[in-house]
Amino acid sequence: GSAAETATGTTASAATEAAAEGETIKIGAVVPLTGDVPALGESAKNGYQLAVDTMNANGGVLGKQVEIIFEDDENQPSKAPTVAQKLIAQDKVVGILGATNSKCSIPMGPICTQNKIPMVSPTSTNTKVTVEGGDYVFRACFIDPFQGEALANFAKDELGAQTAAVLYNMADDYSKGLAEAFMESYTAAGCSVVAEESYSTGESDFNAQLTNIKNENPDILVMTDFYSTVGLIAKQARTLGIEATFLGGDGWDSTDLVSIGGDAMEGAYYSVFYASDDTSEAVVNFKNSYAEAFDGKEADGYAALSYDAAMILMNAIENAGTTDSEKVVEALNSTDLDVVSGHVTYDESRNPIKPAIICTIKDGKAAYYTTVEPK
Amino acid sequence: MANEIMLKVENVNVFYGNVHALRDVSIEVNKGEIVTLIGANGAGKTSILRAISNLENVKSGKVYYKEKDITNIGAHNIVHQRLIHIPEGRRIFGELTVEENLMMGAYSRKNLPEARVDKEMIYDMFERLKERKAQIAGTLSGGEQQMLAIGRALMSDPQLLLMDEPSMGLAPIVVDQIFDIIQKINKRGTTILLVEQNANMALSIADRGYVLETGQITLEGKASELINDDQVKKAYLGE
Amino acid sequence: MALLEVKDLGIQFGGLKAVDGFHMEIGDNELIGLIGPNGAGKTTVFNMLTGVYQPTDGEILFDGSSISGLTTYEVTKKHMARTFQNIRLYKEMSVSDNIKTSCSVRRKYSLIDAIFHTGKYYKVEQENEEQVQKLLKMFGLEDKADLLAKNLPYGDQRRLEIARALATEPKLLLLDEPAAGMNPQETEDLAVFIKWIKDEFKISILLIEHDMKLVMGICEKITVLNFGKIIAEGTPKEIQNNPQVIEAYIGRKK
Amino acid sequence: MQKNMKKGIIKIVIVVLVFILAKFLIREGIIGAYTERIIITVGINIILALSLNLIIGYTGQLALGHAAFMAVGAYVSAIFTTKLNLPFVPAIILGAVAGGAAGFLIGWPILRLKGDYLAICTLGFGEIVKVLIQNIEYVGAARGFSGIKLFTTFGWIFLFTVLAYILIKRVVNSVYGRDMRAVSQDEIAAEAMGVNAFRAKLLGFIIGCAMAAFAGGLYAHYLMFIDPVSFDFNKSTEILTFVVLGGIGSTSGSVAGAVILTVLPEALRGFGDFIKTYRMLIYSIMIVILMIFRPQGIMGNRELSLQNLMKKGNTFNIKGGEKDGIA
Amino acid sequence: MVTFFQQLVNGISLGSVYALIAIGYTMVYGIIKMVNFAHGEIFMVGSFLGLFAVSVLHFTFFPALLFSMIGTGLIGALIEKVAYKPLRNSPPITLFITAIAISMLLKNLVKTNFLAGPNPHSFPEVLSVDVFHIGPVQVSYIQIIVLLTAVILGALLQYFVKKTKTGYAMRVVAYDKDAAALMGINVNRTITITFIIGSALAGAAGVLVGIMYPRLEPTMGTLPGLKCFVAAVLGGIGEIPGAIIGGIVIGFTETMTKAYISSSLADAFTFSLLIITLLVKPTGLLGKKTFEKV
Ligand SMILES: Nc1ncnc2c1ncn2[C@@H]1O[C@H](COP(=O)(O)OP(=O)(O)OP(=O)(O)O)[C@@H](O)[C@H]1O
Ligand SMILES: Nc1ncnc2c1ncn2[C@@H]1O[C@H](COP(=O)(O)OP(=O)(O)OP(=O)(O)O)[C@@H](O)[C@H]1O
Ligand SMILES: [Mg+2]
Ligand SMILES: [Mg+2]
Repeated sequence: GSAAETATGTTASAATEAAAEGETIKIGAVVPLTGDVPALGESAKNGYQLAVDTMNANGGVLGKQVEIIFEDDENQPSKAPTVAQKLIAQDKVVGILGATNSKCSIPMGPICTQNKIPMVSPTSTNTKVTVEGGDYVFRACFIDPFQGEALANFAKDELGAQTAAVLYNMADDYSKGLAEAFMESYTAAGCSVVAEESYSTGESDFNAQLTNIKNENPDILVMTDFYSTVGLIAKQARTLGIEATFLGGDGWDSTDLVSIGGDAMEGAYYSVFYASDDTSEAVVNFKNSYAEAFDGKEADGYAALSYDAAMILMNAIENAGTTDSEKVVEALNSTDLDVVSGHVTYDESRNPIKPAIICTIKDGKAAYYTTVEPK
Repeated sequence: MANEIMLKVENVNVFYGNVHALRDVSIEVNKGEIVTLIGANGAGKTSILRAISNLENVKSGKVYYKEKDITNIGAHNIVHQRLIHIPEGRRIFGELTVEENLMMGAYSRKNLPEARVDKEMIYDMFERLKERKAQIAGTLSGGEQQMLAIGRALMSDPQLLLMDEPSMGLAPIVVDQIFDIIQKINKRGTTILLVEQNANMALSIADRGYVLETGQITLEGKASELINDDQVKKAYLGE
Repeated sequence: MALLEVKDLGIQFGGLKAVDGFHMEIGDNELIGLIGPNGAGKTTVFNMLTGVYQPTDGEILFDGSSISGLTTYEVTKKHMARTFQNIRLYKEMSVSDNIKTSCSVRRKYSLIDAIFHTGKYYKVEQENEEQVQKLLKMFGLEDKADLLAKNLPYGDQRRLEIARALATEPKLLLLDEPAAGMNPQETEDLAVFIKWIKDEFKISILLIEHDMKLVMGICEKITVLNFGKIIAEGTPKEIQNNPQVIEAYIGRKK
Repeated sequence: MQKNMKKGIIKIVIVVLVFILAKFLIREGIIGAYTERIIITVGINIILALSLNLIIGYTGQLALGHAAFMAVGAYVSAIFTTKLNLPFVPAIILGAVAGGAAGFLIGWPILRLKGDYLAICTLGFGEIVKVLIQNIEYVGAARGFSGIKLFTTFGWIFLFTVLAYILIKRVVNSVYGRDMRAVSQDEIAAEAMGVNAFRAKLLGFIIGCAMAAFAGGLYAHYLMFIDPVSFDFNKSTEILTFVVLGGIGSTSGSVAGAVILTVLPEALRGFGDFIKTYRMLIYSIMIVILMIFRPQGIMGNRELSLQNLMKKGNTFNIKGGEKDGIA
Repeated sequence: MVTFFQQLVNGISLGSVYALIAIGYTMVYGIIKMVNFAHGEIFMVGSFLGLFAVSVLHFTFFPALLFSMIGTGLIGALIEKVAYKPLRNSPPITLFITAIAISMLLKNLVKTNFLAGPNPHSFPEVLSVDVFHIGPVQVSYIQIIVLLTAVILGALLQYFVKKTKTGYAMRVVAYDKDAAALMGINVNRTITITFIIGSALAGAAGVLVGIMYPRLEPTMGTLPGLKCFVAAVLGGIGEIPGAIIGGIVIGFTETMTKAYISSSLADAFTFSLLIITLLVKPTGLLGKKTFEKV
């Protein structure tokens, strides 16, 4: 169907389209505005919006203004491809940003590749996103195996931890994926996972699992879920008298981590895409303009990576000198760009080669600790 | 007759969806009377009683009780004015015991000791109920349930009692008993509006009667006259 | 041999012996009455015969074999059908579908036939439809065939219950208070009707009823229950004059 | 017989014409890829709604775990095509068989329960299936099962939706369907009329489950990715909403419910930012309002059928009077 | 052994949380035979109202609890009046869908930026969450409070429903509305009272559970709602002591499965337990056999 569509598109309404194209460049964004993770959706949306606004203020792309069209995928895998199809077929976007979570990006990727529309996901860390998505699918974040390895190495080398307990959300693809990646690297590095416990989305009592973990007296407790759950777990863990150091991934990156976890979070470490207390110009600028644009809201990792994803895509279009998708993909593949989360180049699987940052909670605030470079 | 009017139904119309169940029905019940309503299946007898006690919405027309307008004031309010309705099909509370059912009858009463005296009186009237005080009412036989329904209504200390086919499903001996009881209650000062299929017996104890056909009153008069009316005989009394 | 033979039937609910030592014999094409005070155990007898309740003791032989322990639908398959004291129609189904459902006890086709609309499907549906039409006509319900059962007047509902039971092609029909809620005239019509059914379908009928005129008028034999026990058996005349029955059930004579 | 044959032929011709027209519109790009996607989703949802309506509307059993059977079909068929390289159609049929078997396994014990207890058991079963899948690494656990091939095309969906509709119609208009309805209205009376109530319920339940599983197979080979959370309680209630909104017990109502509730959220995308932001809020308010003002659902318990349309213009028929619709 | 006792405490503590929410659930069901699926969301609203009272109005614990109970009570009454009352005579499944829609509505409403917004909030410590030790086993004050509240509220409610006149009115309304009206019972008011009590109970649970697990989100009510429905059914729906027992049994099973079998299979075990219980005892642990006389 798609070939015929392009054909009619160019013949029947070539004139109007040319006129429309003359004014703006359309980019689509697939965000979970409703559903179970609307908070992520909002950050992502703001990040994209800020990137586009910034670009437009600087004269746009290819001399044209960029228009971004948001669609809600409700964080449901069945909705994401439909939404992408809508953006492609109805709105005639030249590229798609999103989806936010891997489970949505995986089924969405093939749609983009089929239609030859480049897609850049900001935060989908599952390896399969680009593998199964095909040649047109890129991402702005590192992948689970890399983050897992970074965490494992950090735990072993920096913290000197020989034993770890892992607690993850068995119902969540991200949480489970990261936990597994960590365990693999950690045991490969010669350390041992002494307890592996899980729970399901929506639970708020973790005493049973934590009591088991306490029994094993691990050096570190790795929690791979999002900040709100982690805060709750941390509190209960400390109340139960668990003394292990807490360790986690990018899902922790929110100011609410401390507001929920309180003192329990003190001294915890987690890997992120960028450190919010980084004093580099890019980060400071981004944070300031984000706060300015959105009523003083503090930018989190989701916002930053979404901002980056948008920048990567727009930069590629600019470099390609055209919106022709094959050229844009070529440009994407040869991306060499400084963004908020660091310097980005792509490997042959269209995953960015960039470092992971480890942050720590100090005095109730996230602070840069160290950088783990990709091997 | 300079009778005191207890209940006055004026041009009442009731609809069930599109079904016009009652058409301009007007009836009157005087204090101290037994009035009976007879009519074939589906004539609208039950609908009249339900309209009076506000279980059905009256589309137009008025119902007056002791000269007060009680049209659409809410079923529970009517009970507090001692107008009591024994519904068709017993409608006892199947999950409560016999005794609890009787006490529910006294829900609207303030004076509980008095209600307890009445309860003993009812137990004397229906010995079967006394035997089964603690039985869950839902497991009673049909006839037993009917007795309970009557007993429960008497617990509300009625001044005007609407009875919908009280003899339905009862053994002949109990039917006799029920009709005795109706007369007894009436003698003690309770006015009665009685709906009965057993038209013979109903007319034999009633003062006056109304004949209802497809939602309309077609005949009214003294019970003694109706019982001898050829038309009534043919349509309702058999033979 | 008798169509129905019940020996020493009994059931207990908690401490209550609702029916005790009940026995009965019904031959072909007989009309038998079962009467007794309220709560005597009449409906309970029906429930035991039809497998709704499992009796605690006794034996039921029907049409040559024991039906004790069978489930309700198995009993019906053996050609016994009933109506209910408090009408239990399929309220939201049409009058004709109420009857048609019963036809499937006798004539069925496989699910495959139903899905592929085979010849068998059409044949059976046709036969069922004819049977329904026949019954509708007999019961004067033909112009109400498409109404929902719940919208029928009370008397018609009682009639429909009988029609529905007849569609299962019973040899024995159990009627539980079919005249309840009917006026004397209607009851008289019903009496004629019941007799007619018995002769037309050549079946036996066991009838529970409190209307003495009806019972005495059409029953050939009557059994009287009181407190779960049989207190009298015999012809209507004998029963009417039995002092025990008068005292417990009929009351003063009018 | 003859009349039936003639009616049947008219129906087949109409269906084929609709198919050809749709195919043409898709080929010419008048129906775009996005609309095609929605149509395919609608088709899957119609099958789901039809299957649940058989259980709820006809056997009268409140089932709250329907998505679990969809999951069974989706996973089983995906395993067959992806891991065992079986062709598409046999694979989804095997998925349906697995769904039916699961329906039998769970239905056999729990269909003896009543009302709310049955509801909670089916709900529990739905959760159990979800948790079990989350524990099976072979199918990707919580990370989901990806790499499923795309097989479900518009043509297949069209064919299977029509077949599902015919199947359901024929089941409910047979002695089996009448038995189910009788049992749902009054189990005791139905038994007394010779209906094996348990078997009638179980049959309806198994057919419904197998069909849901079939829809699951179509879904998996359309989305190319499945994960356990997609088949949770929310999905079950979504299907339930199709049925209730369309009118419980009305086959055409289920179709209407599925179509409207699938298209509506997509249609709301076309509006401004406000509606986009509060889409779910608006959606829930609309359901509440619809339930209040039309509790019997869009179709009530009536059916839309060809013969009524032809005979009496645009009037609906009371269900009791209808013989069969499209089938 | 120490671990076992600790897990026992964990199980009972989690169970008492379920019990607390399940009481209101079962109460509404017991009276109007309706599965109020929005109960979990009313619980969530209760948490947020408590948070509002504490952090914006600067109330202390008791006033905040009262504030939340009154608030949820009113919301419950409003929902009943607007959404459920018009459906009194509709089939239960229609009401069920409406209740689900109401729960979606509440979730999405709280999620809007005018109210709580989509981000999680944390509950300030207005009650001591300190722990004390019985031997090596740890118990926190809040755990004790929740358990006691569940038991005391349950007992009070049981007395209220079984022994008071209003309680009788409620049960009778459940059984037959028309007949109840003919006893002089104001059916509408009785149902409204039922909803107010049930919702106020959810509100109380919201505050206590909010303190115990201080993470407040618009979606926080969904899972407890589901589990407490299960608890209520397991105990015998409509029976208040059943809800408490059901809650504790579910909490206990869940904890023990996590502790000794597998944390990832806990829910599967819980729901299997439910199904098996119902197969053995089709009306739940304390449920009375309802008998239909033919
Ligand atoms: N809820 C209802 N919905 C629709 N129609 C109804 C309803 N209730 C009664 N009707 C119809 O209204 C008419 C009057 O019914 P009603 O019950 O008042 O008759 P009745 O004289 O009491 O009959 P019966 O002797 O059978 O008790 C009948 O035609 C009946 O079918
Ligand atoms: N399931 C049950 N549990 C307890 N008691 C029961 C049960 N079923 C019936 N009974 C009791 O058994 C006795 C017989 O009841 P049954 O219904 O058979 O009476 P019946 O003769 O049909 O009376 P009626 O003429 O009033 O219908 C009654 O006292 C009744 O309370
Ligand atoms: Mg009547
Ligand atoms: Mg009886």
